[in-house]
Amino acid sequence: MEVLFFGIAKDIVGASQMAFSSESDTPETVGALKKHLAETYPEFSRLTSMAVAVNSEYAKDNVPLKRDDEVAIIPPVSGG
Amino acid sequence: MEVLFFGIAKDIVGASQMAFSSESDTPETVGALKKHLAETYPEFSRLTSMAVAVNSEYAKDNVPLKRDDEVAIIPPVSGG
Amino acid sequence: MKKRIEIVEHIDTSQVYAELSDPLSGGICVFVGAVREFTENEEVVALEFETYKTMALKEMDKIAERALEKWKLNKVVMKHAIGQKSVEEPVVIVGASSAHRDECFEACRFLIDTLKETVPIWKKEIFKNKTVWVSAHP
Amino acid sequence: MKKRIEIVEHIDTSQVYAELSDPLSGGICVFVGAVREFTENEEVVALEFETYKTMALKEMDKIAERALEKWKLNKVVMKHAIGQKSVEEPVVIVGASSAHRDECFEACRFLIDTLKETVPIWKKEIFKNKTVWVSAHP
Repeated sequence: MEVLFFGIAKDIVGASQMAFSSESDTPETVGALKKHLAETYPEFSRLTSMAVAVNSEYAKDNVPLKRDDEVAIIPPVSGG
Repeated sequence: MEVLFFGIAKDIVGASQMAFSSESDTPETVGALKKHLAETYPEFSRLTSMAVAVNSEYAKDNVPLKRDDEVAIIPPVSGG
Repeated sequence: MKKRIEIVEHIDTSQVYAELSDPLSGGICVFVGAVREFTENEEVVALEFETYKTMALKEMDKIAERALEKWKLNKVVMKHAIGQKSVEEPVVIVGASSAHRDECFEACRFLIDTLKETVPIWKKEIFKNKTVWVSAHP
Repeated sequence: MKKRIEIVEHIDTSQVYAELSDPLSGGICVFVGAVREFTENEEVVALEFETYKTMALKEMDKIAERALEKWKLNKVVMKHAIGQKSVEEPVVIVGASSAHRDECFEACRFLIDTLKETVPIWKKEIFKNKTVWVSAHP
């Protein structure tokens, strides 16, 4: 599973993407992925908000993650 | 005193301007001019509204008219 | 120049952003009025606009001044076309620029609404078989 | 084409009227967002925009669809620029055309307000001595 990072999320992680290659590594849900990231990078908890997109659609915490999903971390948007 | 006619007012009068040359002919106020026009051209009373401008400013009925004023008949505006 | 007020033969919509742009403006709102093909299901061939130009420019200037008093604006544009205009041709363009978007949206709406109420410009609708001075009769 | 949704390098404001114009539209309302020189009294050198393009286009399309459902619109345009933009450069343009002006004003406001809430685009303010991701922190 590939996870993309944008904006300040990219700065926090220090990379624009991250791969969970084995089935066992991959978080099972959006919520689990968020928890994993917040534990690994405490800076995430300081953000105003953090959303997750699965296959380029906003996804709630209970959405399951599959190995071939494209997942993206969406820090507070600020277009316009 | 010169009176300008625009839009439908021009069609009603059949001219784009009219001159009151002698002091005695000239209506004394905006209200008197309106009355004079309504009597001469009954079509004016069928309009939605009719305003008068004196020296290119909207003028109420009690505004006096002077010989060198530029007066305009303003039928319902419909710009835009 | 804060205000640009004009009565013109043709409206050039491509200029309006250059005219409203400003280093202190984060938002620019523009309204364009154009000739519509149908009025109450009747096909319009063209519109013909006439104005009392001296007074129209004065009234447009008053509207722009009122907008500049009511809202914090950096620039204001108001232009109206006269003469005969065909379907899709722009007949009026108004706009404002401001630091934030609330102000320019509200001001832009005020500019067009008030222009339609007070500026001495008259519009004749030209249909296939008749012409009508808009709003003249109840 | 009813909708025109784009993520672009540069926004060409001179095209937008041609894109929104329509024989059935009497009103066209356009909002342009541009880079402002100051943010809370601090001088901005430039803004840098980044996007998750696939998703941004999808989200912009959803917003345009919602606008087309809510109001009777003839055309809708939404374009956002990415990359580094200097003071006065346009960064976003949204607009709508409709028979009457109420609809295009309301829709235009909805387009920009909703774009700012949901479209995955991020803006970094570049000041003389620091850079800040806008809205990232409370």
